Amino acid sequence: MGGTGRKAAIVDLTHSPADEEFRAAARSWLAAHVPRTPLPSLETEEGFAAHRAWEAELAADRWSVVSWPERFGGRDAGLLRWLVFEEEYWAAGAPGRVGQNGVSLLAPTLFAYGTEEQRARVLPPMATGEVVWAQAWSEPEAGSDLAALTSRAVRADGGWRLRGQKTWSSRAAFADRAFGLFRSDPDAPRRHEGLTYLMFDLRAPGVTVRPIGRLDGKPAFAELFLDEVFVPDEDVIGAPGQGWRIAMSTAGDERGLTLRSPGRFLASAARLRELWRARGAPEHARARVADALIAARAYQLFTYAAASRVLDGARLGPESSMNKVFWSELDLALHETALDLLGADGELADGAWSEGYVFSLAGPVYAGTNEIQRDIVAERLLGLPKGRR
Amino acid sequence: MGGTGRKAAIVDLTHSPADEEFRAAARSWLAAHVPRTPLPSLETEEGFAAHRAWEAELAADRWSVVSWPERFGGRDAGLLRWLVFEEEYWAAGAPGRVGQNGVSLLAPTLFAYGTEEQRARVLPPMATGEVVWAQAWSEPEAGSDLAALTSRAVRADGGWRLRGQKTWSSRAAFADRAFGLFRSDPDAPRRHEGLTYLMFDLRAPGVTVRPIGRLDGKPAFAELFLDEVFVPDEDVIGAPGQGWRIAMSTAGDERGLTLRSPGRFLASAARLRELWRARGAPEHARARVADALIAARAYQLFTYAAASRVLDGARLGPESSMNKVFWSELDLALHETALDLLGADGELADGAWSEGYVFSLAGPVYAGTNEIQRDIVAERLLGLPKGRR
Amino acid sequence: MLFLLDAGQRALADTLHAMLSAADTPAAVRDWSRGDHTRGRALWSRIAEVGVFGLAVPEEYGGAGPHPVELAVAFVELGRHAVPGPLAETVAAAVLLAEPPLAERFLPGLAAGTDMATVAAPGGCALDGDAASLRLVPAPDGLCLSTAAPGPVRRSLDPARRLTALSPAGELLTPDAPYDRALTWTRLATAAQALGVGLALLDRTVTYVRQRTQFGVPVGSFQAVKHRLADAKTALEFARPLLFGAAVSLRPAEVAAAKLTACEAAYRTARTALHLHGAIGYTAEYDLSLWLSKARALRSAWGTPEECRDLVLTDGL
Amino acid sequence: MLFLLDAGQRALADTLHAMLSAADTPAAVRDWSRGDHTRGRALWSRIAEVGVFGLAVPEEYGGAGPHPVELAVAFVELGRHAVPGPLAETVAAAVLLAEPPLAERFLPGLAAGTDMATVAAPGGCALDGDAASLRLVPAPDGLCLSTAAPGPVRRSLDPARRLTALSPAGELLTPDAPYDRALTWTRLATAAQALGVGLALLDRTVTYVRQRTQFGVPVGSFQAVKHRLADAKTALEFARPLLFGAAVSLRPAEVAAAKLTACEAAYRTARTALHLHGAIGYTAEYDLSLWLSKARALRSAWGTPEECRDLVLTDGL
Repeated sequence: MGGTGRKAAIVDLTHSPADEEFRAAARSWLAAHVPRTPLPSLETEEGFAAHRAWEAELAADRWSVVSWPERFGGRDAGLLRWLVFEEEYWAAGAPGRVGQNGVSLLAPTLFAYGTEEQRARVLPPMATGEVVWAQAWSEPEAGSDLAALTSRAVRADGGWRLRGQKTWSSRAAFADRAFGLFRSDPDAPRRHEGLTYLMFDLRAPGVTVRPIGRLDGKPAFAELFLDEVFVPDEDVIGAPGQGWRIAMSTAGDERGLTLRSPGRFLASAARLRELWRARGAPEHARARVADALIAARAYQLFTYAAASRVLDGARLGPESSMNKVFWSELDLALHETALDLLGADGELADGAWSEGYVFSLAGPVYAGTNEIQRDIVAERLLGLPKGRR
Repeated sequence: MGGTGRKAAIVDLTHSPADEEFRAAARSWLAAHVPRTPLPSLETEEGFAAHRAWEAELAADRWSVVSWPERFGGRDAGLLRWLVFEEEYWAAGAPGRVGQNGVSLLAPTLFAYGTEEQRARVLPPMATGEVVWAQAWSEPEAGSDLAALTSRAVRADGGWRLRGQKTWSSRAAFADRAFGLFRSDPDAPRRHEGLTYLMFDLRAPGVTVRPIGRLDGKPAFAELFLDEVFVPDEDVIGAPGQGWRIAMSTAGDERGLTLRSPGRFLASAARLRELWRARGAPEHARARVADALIAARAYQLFTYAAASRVLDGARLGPESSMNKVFWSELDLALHETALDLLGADGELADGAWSEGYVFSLAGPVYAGTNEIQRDIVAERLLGLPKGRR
Repeated sequence: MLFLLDAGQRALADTLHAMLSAADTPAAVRDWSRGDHTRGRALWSRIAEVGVFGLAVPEEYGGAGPHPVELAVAFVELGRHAVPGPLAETVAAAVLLAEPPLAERFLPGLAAGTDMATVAAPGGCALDGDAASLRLVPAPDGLCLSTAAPGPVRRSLDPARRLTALSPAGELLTPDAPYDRALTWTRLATAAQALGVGLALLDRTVTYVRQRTQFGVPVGSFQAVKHRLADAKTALEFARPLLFGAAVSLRPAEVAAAKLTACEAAYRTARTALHLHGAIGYTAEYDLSLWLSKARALRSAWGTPEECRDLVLTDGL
Repeated sequence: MLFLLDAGQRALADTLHAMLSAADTPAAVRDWSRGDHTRGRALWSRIAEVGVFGLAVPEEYGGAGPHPVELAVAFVELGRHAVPGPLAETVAAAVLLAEPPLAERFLPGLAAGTDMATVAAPGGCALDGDAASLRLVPAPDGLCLSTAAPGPVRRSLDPARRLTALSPAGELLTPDAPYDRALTWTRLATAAQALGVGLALLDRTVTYVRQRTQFGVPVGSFQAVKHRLADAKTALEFARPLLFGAAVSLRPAEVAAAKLTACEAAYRTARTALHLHGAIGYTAEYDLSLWLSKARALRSAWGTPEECRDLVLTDGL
């Protein structure tokens, strides 16, 4: 019989000795540096500053962007090593990442479409937290339907002038710069065309930032009003008019491997089990705790399989939509179970799980609603007819 | 303040003394007559005969069709008394009703649209089980989309000739007669028009009945092949061409109050609690057992409220679609919980719950799929835009 | 047997709905969340004028009750308008203090709305201890009227619910109060309030998805959206008869079943409402948030889902 | 670390898939359900020729194993084709009998497919006792080879699963067999089989809703239909890495997690498949039924969901 007369050589979940060494190094650094008491909430001015300082501390020992090239502050860690780092990072109870918009959305775009000049200029201060990035995708009339954007970029001498309004700009209340899509050619024949991908300064003349409080009142995002904001040509990513294609590849990353690492959910599931035990292991939550542990493990192994396919030369396509649905529902289930375990105390806003709960509520909505993801799974993975919803 | 300065007079869940007397009479009759060992499955030839005999036994003491007028074998029981009867009937563990297609679908149609001659001829033998009716709605290309029917009724001397094919005709493997819609005017401008509601004999020349086994192999329904089957004019219900309107009112009944009485689910939920206790009250099923008890009670009270509105002069409209979704999901949940309580024995086909489980699987599909019901709730109760699915 | 609200009960609902719609209740909620109780107290007085707090108080003490069905009718409206304050707790107090001589002393003020009461939950916090004029603490030696200042306010996920620890230091009112009966009434009021919260969330979401367009069509024309809202509607409509059935019988297991079902339906509706509104629903400044966060908080207040289920299994329905 | 099937493993799947597709497996299943084992045995021999039963048997006893990953690969295909017979039970037997001197006596016949084995479940029935040539009974004093005639066949909700009581009367093979290890392998095989069942149900349903029209359009163009199938796809694709991860580690908790997850995904897919097929899916004569009923039966075979969860919570993942 073909291929079974030998030990399985490729289905292998053992990390290489070098990767295990890397894991050990990360673990010992984190053990020495992770703050013993949690930082104040990232969505407050004080907490934002504390998280920015934490990024600098990470960066000082080159732990802030491990997957980047060394010349930009990283460790050239491959996909698997990045997964290992994330497992250790979250298991150590380390703080949330204030630089995530930049690191997981903008940086991959710069690596793929930016110039070397842009990378050298933008990436190192991103790695240290010196410049924190906000995203500026959505507009009041363009949420899930990004192609409906109307904010303009108008050609000007040596650059562009932005006008219009962005909203749901996460981190923008306290961040330094932002990136997004602007309509540079309103006469383009199709609405996906004529969009340009730009970076701009949140403190530039003409920018007004209006913080928006999320459910718990914290200014987790903001509206941006842009009134003739000048952006030099050097801050355009890729060719003008190519913004949609460039952003879609970034959106793929957002949904895909790099937005929500399995390490987060493994750590949350382990904390949930601890909470369950601490509350006397109540029977009513037994199944949900077990299912959370299993789902976190499934997500980890699914991600390892996807990473292995990438290493094997494949590109990840619409399967990222399954990821998005899976992790967002898992995150919500984890936090709802935790609040239920807390009983009447579950409503207290200062509890260890409440901020995560509020955050998890947004999961099914952002980065493409789960409805859109299910449409993609049905149409592109299963081949069901398109277009009717 | 308006209306609160007195004892609540109308929100009243106490049955009248007369209704309680009726309940007691039903209970004592059932206690004396319900077979001690369950009858063989209704979906077998032997079981069908046994259930037909049971209908005769019920009818002998006028318990088979309590809501009908006395002259047709009933007790003129109003809606509330019918609900009381059903509670007692199922609580007593009495057999399934072989005459249900006729009693709950055809009879209301005859009361609303039939002639007195038709009622006098058709109803009494229906009440005794002497004539058991099958329904003949669906066709191979018209399942949920009943308006797509193509079986023909062609005008003939003194009546009509049927040709075409029906399918999923429940009870037809062993029943005597059937009722359904046939296209009498294929040139009608819209496909809902030109349909006629007819009754016909399953043993008439030209009728071929091919039983279809359901998942467990039992012939719970049949295909009907109709080759120039003569139907006299006296077996047309309402005016020719009015079949759609007539059938829709019957379909409303099917989904609404009369298809699945709360008594069934109250009895099933009570049996489920007994099973749970008998298995040692395992914690893993606690929530599901409690939820089944609560849902059965909710369904009972929802039905009492609906019946009260009817008694108050209202007509039940699209709210019946909520009923259909609710009871079908409750029925499935009840049976799945029971099988889970049985553990590995849950797969045995001869268990007390397995036939009910197989039956419950069909609930979300028949009498209008639950998707169609949700569309109706959304469009007709909530006013959401129609047409896109 | 006629399981229908009568004209007077429907009129009570209509009166409250009209009054609360006209009163800019959302502004009162937002003030309340910041600890400014002025508008909330004014609202409270007007609710008392309609007779709501008298529904749990017998006529001889200035009330019109006990009328649990009317109470449920009224609390559905209070929930529908996200009225702030220790509403269910004031009902609890009226039941706890229903025996003479406490009744003479406390009930008239509660019925008239001049007193606002809160009750400390077992081992937990009391709602709006900073606003209540009567702060009751069930303690081992009896029911105490707390005269010490309430503890600092702890925020709930619902900013309008301001939780404080209460000290039993003060006056021992009675060694034995009818705790079980009070819990039943409190749960009934909470169930009604939750149903109202769910109904408001559904209404607002239906309105939103009819006008909000994406991909060139109303969001409400997508089948996935329709079906989620149909499920919310069904869950709420099946909670409603459980609520009124429980009000009629006042059996603890029935009330627990209604509390569980109404709260679950409201919470599921909140999840749906949040999801279908997208990002705007997730903001504190948009009024939807007033109901969203309350749905979660009511779910665990005065009886978690598991406590309610246990009662159903123990006592039967 | 590379978590990918290799070319040989993929070829094993392809070989089995091609062979079983060509073999009119549904006819063999239907015969088997009636107690006619002729075609089923022929199929069994061909599966043995591909080496499937040797994957749990070491080379010295005529096998090629142990190769749990390849076993999982193969059992996915057996499930995908609804192959009848005591498949997981034959794997169980190979593990139970893996020590000399029993190994010499029994393993070559199992690896070669000349023996078909069944094992009585604790306190329960044995699958296909009427077809198996080796009937093993774990009894208090040890593992017995039952030589008494099996009891009468009890039908399962899956007609192809013919259950019989077994008497331990016969030969005591060993006082102590590796029951835990055998259970782990059996669960792994069952998990793989369930995943295959789920994948087949999904494939067939996708095909059906693409061609079936209602209201003038393919049923598969309705968003509610799409989303149910997307959920089924997602559930199955997340069960897959758990299965292969469990095959690599063979840790009992990981295998239990894979068993639970694959079986739940398959059962949810069965419910979706049945629902989206409408009435035709509900008929025994339509082939979909062969997988539908198996999804339910596998869910409780060799470990209920609760037993699996308990192991996850006790041993950790």
